Amino acid sequence: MAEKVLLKGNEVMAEAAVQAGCRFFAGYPITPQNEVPEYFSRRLPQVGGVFVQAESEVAAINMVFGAAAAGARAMTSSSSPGVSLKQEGISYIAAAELPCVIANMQRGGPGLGNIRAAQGDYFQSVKGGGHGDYKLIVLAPASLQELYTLTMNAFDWADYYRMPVMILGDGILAQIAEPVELAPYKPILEIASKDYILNGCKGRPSRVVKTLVLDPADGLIAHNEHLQRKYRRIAEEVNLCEEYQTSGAELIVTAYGIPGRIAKAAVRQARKDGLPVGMIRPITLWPFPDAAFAKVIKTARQLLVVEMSHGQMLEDVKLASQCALPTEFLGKGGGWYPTEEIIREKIDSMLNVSGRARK
Amino acid sequence: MDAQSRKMIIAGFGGQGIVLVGNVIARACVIQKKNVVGMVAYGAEMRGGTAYATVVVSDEEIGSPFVDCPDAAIILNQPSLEKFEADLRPNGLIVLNTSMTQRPPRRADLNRIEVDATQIAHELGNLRVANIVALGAFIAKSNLLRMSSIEQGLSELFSSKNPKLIDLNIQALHAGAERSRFCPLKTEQA
Amino acid sequence: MGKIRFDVHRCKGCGLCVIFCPQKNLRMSAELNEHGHPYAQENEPGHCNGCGLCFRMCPDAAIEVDQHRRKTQTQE
Amino acid sequence: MTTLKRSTILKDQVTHYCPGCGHGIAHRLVAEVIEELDIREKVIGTAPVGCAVLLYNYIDCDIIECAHGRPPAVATGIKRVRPDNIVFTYQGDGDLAAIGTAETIHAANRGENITVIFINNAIYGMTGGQMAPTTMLGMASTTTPEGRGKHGEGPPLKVCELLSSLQAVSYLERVAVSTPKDVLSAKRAIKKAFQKQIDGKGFSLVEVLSMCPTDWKVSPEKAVAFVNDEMKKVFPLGVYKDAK
Repeated sequence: MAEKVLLKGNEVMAEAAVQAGCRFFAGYPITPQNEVPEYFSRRLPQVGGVFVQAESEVAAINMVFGAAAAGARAMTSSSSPGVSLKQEGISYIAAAELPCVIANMQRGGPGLGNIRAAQGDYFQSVKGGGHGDYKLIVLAPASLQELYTLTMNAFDWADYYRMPVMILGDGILAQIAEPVELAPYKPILEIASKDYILNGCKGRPSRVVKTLVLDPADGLIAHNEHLQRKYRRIAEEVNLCEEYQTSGAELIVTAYGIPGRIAKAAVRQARKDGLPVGMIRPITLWPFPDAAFAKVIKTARQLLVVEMSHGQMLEDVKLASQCALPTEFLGKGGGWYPTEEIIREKIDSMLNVSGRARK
Repeated sequence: MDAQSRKMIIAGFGGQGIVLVGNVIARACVIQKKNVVGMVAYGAEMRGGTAYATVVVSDEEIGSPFVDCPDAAIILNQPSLEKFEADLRPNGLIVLNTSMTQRPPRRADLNRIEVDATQIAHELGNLRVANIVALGAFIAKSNLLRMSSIEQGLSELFSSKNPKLIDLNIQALHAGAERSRFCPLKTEQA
Repeated sequence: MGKIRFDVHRCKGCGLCVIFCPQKNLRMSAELNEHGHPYAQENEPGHCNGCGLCFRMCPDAAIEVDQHRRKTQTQE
Repeated sequence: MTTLKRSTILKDQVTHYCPGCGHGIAHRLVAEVIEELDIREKVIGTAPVGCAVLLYNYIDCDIIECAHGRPPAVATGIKRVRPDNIVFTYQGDGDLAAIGTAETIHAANRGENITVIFINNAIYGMTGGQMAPTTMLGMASTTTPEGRGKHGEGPPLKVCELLSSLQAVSYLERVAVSTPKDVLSAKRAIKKAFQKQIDGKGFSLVEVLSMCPTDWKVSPEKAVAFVNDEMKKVFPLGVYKDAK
């Protein structure tokens, strides 16, 4: 195993992006992701890349739009209120089928909320966010090593499918420091040369990048159908989750990101104590790992969803499990986080284990 | 402090080098190939009052990065003692900088290390190394990490920042180890 | 002297060329083009002096002018 | 013999603009400048939201259509990635001076090496004649039926004057397309603005006072008179900045 270095989540993500060939970053400071623009501002000039501190989140995402159209691997990052501002640009980039990576290190909302970690932007991330029928590939790492790898993969998926990819972390993922092996970038897909970019029409007909579709009259319908076909294909091809101790589990706990790793520790301890518990931790939130849930509804009896929100992924879990099992929820928004103990208590109560039986 | 204990908090006022102590502990963990998650209280909380960092160390995969109920606390000033004493788990370990704290812990169920960290730092000629003096006391009396790993972590950290400070910090570390007093919990019932 | 040609198909009949023709040699047609606009035409073919002001003012790039004069005010 | 004819950079396409609209003249001038500077193969343009959204149907070079007001940000992204390309934005008054004011000011303030062609016709064209940030005091629009007021709506925003205080701006000129002489000046200004970018001098902007007969509800003839008699009083023509 290669040597590990100690870095903050925000820095790990930025370094992974640089390793993956990201050469343009535009952003605007917002806690708790400030180390991201700071890191890029130091690092990108070293590799011939460009960092721009934009005047607003709106400008930042539109700079990324331009950079992506010009052919660069481009990225922006923010935290919840800032990502709301970026939604306009994200819709345009999705419509124009340009690649880019957007990170959201979620904080407490709604409104200005607070700067503590939260998961209130799940719906915004996986169900749209901006206007129109579009999807983003949404990635939810639970550790910094996973953040490192997924950030690299994000650029590959963005280029391969020509679409924005979102890294949905939270303030804790952004702020913790963990040892990470900075493995060299290896593309996971073969990326075709970018024959759609704008670089001046030397020796070729001029190109247009646009999202307004007036002609023919049904052109926008056709464009939407094209996008939907692409999304269906992605749903088959990109689908990641961590399944832990699901075999023989009567109760499946599910959580993503930081609560995912907390839930895993609780499940591990419960298993040590002999309880029939397993876990599914979605890693891609869109596409949602439906298959993993379709499988466990045949063997498990109950589901528990844990989120740092008032239940957003909960709805996708119910859809994926076809509401076949009683599903309970543990979660709050605004900066609350679950502890291993509180998840364990919930597991015990759902399995009707008394304090005595645990011992 | 036994090897199982693995969640800790380092607290003081801003400028006492709280983040640095967390960073050195985390680096030592990397050197010893342990899993570690470090975190600094971020945002508005950093300014004024107490600053704190948390570290979770484990040989297993780490679940929660949060430290609600620490096994150990390095307390560098009085407000931090007020704020965090109650959170420690029973039988936990508290390291007190007696130069900056006005009383012993109220709780009777804690192991205690006392070190006159700021005074010792003053004698060493740099008040800023009080944090490392306290760290030395902690490392010497707990068996969580090897002193040599901490030394290596300090060297790594300062070699890029200011190599001239490496010797002073290692001196502070050992001074803390030597001039601290361990007051174990009296376990009558044991 | 000059020679003016109109792309009748492009003309929208705004009349800016008519207004700015110093010779007052342009007018709008009585008929409409395929898009339903009247279009510019010369009052008296052959009276164009090639100044090119109509070309300059035409928003629809519907006018071409041959300039036979040695020195013109429109060339840059 | 010389022949004045349609620039080869203009596509063989009848525009969707109303009769007498100044956009057609401005498009033609941009095309002629690109042709004369021989930069077509290097040019990347941005189209705004507004009447000129279909710019790519008329000008034959690489073009990206942007969200309303965002062309200076998009152009920033393009130019920073491809500094050897020539990047211009073509924007109306709503795009540049209302919804995109921040993008405009900050691209200018960064000295972004791009060229901005700003069409000021004092009205919202595409949406049907509502007040623009540059609508003049007393001028009626569908959202100021009694005329724009000094209080409430505020006086019109003067973009060249506003930007002229920014140190990193290289070139600012206000021109018009309402007389043949103005059209010639406008072309010279646009050419100079592109040349500034070619020479790496930084942000250049040409404000073009332009006619909107339809939404002003006047004939094309009265529209040019309105620019010449009214608009030029409020928006004086001239060079507002020409940094060495």
